[in-house]
Amino acid sequence: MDYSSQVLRRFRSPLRAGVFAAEMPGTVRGEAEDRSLNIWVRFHVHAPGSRIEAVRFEIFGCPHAVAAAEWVAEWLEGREPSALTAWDVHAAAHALGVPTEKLGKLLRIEDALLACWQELERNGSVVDAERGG
Amino acid sequence: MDYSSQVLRRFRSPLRAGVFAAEMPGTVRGEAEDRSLNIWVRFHVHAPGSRIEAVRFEIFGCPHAVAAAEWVAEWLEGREPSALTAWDVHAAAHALGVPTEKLGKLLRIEDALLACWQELERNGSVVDAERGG
Amino acid sequence: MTPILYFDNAATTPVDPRVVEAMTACLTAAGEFANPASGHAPGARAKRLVEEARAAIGARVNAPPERILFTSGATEANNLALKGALRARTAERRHLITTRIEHKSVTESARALAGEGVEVTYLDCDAQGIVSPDSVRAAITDATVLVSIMHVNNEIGVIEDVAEIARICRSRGVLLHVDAAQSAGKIPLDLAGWGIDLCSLTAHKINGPKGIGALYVRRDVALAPLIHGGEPELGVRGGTLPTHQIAGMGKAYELADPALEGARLAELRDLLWCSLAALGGVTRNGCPERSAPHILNVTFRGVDGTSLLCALDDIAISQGSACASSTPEPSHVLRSIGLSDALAQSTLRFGLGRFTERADVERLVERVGMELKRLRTLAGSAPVWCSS
Amino acid sequence: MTPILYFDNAATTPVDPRVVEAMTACLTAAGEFANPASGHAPGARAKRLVEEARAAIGARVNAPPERILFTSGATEANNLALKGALRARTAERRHLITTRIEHKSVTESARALAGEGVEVTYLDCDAQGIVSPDSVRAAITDATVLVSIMHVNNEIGVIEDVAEIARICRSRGVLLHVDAAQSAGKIPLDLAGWGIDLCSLTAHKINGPKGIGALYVRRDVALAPLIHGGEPELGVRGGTLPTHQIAGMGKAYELADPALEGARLAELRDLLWCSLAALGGVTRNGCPERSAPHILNVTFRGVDGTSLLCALDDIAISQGSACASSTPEPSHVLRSIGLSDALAQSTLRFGLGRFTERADVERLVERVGMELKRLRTLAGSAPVWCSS
Ligand SMILES: Cc1ncc(COP(=O)(O)O)c(C=O)c1O
Ligand SMILES: Cc1ncc(COP(=O)(O)O)c(C=O)c1O
Repeated sequence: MDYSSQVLRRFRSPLRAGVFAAEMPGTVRGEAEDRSLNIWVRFHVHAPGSRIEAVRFEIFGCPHAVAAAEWVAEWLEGREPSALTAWDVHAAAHALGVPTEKLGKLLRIEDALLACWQELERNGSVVDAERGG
Repeated sequence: MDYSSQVLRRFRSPLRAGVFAAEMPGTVRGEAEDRSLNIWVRFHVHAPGSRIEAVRFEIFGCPHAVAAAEWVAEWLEGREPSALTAWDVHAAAHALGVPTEKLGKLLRIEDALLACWQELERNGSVVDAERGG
Repeated sequence: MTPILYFDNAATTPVDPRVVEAMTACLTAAGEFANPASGHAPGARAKRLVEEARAAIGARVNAPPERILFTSGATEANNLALKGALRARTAERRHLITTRIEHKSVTESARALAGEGVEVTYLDCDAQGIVSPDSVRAAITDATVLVSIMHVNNEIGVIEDVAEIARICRSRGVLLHVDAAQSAGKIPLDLAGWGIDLCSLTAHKINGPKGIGALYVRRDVALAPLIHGGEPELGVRGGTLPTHQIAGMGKAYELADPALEGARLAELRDLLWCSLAALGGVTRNGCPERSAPHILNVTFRGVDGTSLLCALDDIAISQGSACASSTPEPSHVLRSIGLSDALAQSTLRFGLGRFTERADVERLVERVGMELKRLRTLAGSAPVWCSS
Repeated sequence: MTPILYFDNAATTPVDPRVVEAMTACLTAAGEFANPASGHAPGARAKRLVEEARAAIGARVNAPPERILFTSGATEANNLALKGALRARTAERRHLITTRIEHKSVTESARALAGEGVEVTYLDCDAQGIVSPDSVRAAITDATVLVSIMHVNNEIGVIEDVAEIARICRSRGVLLHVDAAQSAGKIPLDLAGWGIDLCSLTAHKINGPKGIGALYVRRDVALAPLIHGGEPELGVRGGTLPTHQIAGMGKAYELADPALEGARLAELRDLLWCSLAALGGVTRNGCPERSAPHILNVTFRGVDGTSLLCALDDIAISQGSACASSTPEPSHVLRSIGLSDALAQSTLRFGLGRFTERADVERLVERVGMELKRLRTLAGSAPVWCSS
């Protein structure tokens, strides 16, 4: 299996992999999995206000999945929480050179992000953010 | 095709190959052939008295045939003319290491010798020889 | 970048320099390059080298040299054994028995024969990878022509009891074909003694060249040819004999020493296993008491196999069987011994060889330990299915 | 004893040192010995070498590299082309057209197919060894699946008009297979341009290694596999790719230069023929205007061929086809051009090659002249049938 340098770099040093050291307010978690695709991913999104300040993730999956998670985590930081619903899977797949047969795994990553978004909405922090902004 | 040293030596230097330089009394010729076996052979036997004094032969055939002709020519010299009827083909084949599928060629050589013998009988030289002895 | 650590000797092995020497002696104008089928002196000399190689191979596997025919490898030998034996029988009902853990060259040949009306029975192995001789006995019918089973499995290294299976086949008048691609030269193989009818061999698994192999065909075993041509080997395999390849295979078989080399490899393999076991969350696949010395198949729980493989890209190893490396679908062998697709997916095969040193094993363990830890941390609190 | 003069380059050729270099670079632990099917870095490097060789071969015969599949030689390629194409058709009536002067690997494959119910037509050649395209046109029926004809005949060196035959096959929707074992690299071969569907190649006739060849398969040409296995080439040929053999074949095809080398060989061949002709009682077989540069087939009247061959045992030449050297029965090709068994028997084939020098030709002529004279003297006044 050949991996693009884009994938290898992120797979080898996924700066945002892991969890936050301490429980912080304004932090939500969202996960998704697909056993048949051998992937499980959980994001930790710290968005206390109108911006996503930091993202962490835990992941069980192939190098493409790890790289994609790192990629989106990086992309999310500094964006508005609504970005959680706006990730362009196909653009990422293209940029990373992820083979189409692996798109399914990236879609699980998208699911995990959406789970984070719903969690934010549920505990109202998004609204707060809007107001605060 | 592998040939025994016995065959190669006689094939390379068949000392008795050829014809007598001059027409000599007491000399007979006998030949035989088999087109399917690709062989033609003619013997020249010089037996003016009770002994075969010299033998020459012409041959078109494979190395085994050439070697066998040389072998029998050598064997005949010094023997009584009746030896022309007494050549042991199988012994020769064995000594030379001639494969059995080539025995047919040696039998043509035997035929040529018998032709010489009949020729000797016909022109009476055999009888003279007997008397002379 | 530090040189790659090569631990894929079950996929193929580097050619031994002494074998290279034997090969290069048959290539150029200065050597025995002639066609062994030619009648002239150079041809005869080339033929002698071919016969010497045949003798060396026969000696190693205890088979009469004149019953060994050269092929382009064990793949062709397996094809010839199965198709040749079955197609040589004109009988109405024809039955072939093989297993679910064979090399693709056997299973695909069996499938092709099924398409020709041959009835094929696929035997299962147990969780240890062992095919019980009793299951063979039970599967034999009056229509059975051939039983085909591998001696050493190329993925998990399990040694099947072909001697016992040979006894059973003999007693039932059924032919036995053994795929010995992974066993010949590595562990004892006694073709004549065990009464094996057909046996596939290859050179490149024991430091010989790729692209050359052989099929042992016991006297009176009839085979329909697969490749027709002039002056066929044993009347069934045409084609110009590649002197250098054959001489190389002969040398490789002459050099291979199951007793000495086997012991050395087994020791390294055990060192590797003990060290990996110490990392935790790893399981060894295939019966440890009945495994070839050069193969170790390990499942690493809690990591994705593809990621582990990628993280270890400074080491040549394979996930599942190397022959099927580029095809991602999980190994049929690992499925047969009961591994879930997820576990099969996080399973690696380590292949040891003549040039594997103790220091290599130590470095391998160090690297695996490091990446395993990193990836398990990455997986954080992943659900239990990721580790089962 | 003075070293043997090698004039049997149509049987096989010495491997070019530059090819040996390419081969040995893929053997030992220091080289690209890995399995090209392996996913790791060494495997990927080996695969690259395989693809480079494929490209070099494709370039030489003007064929898209990805349509070239490697085999164990032209024998296997011929078997795969004929059996693969005919078995891929399930039609009731299947018809195969070939000629009486093909290599045994083609004729024996055709016979095997006849045994499977395939109708086979064997075309004759004329006294010059040429198969007329019209005879091909006339033989094609609605049931015809494939026409198989060799480009250059291995015994008499005649070049068949495969370009014209390809046009005919195309116009009738029939597949054309060309056995180019003796032509590739020796004379121009334009697979794509001529519209050939299947073409067999080999390496050892152009200073490459024995035991490696290839089959070109035009896009959309369906073949039933001959050798099943994992990750088959073009989906039809299983087995581990022998990197060193393939790299060697690639190098051989890269080095072969029909324009330059062909001209040089043709000049030597003409020198040889003129000198032999001067000895008298000799005739050249095969159309002189349409013959490959490396083969000269001559009948020597008034001598037994076996004796001439034995007398010339310091020279490597062959009587009839080398592939059939140990079988004494007269060549089917020489019979086809009308030679009597006796004349066929006293016919020798001279094969020239890259390492044949002018001085070698001169020494050859001297030796032949000497032995011819000696044997003709030995035959004395032999009857005329010995010379006709
Ligand atoms: C068990 C087994 N059988 C057959 C083969 C095929 O052998 P070869 O590569 O010589 O075709 C292999 C290895 O590829 C193997 O491991
Ligand atoms: C015309 C022709 N076809 C096929 C072959 C067989 O090729 P290989 O020796 O590569 O099997 C040869 C030579 O042996 C040949 O001359």
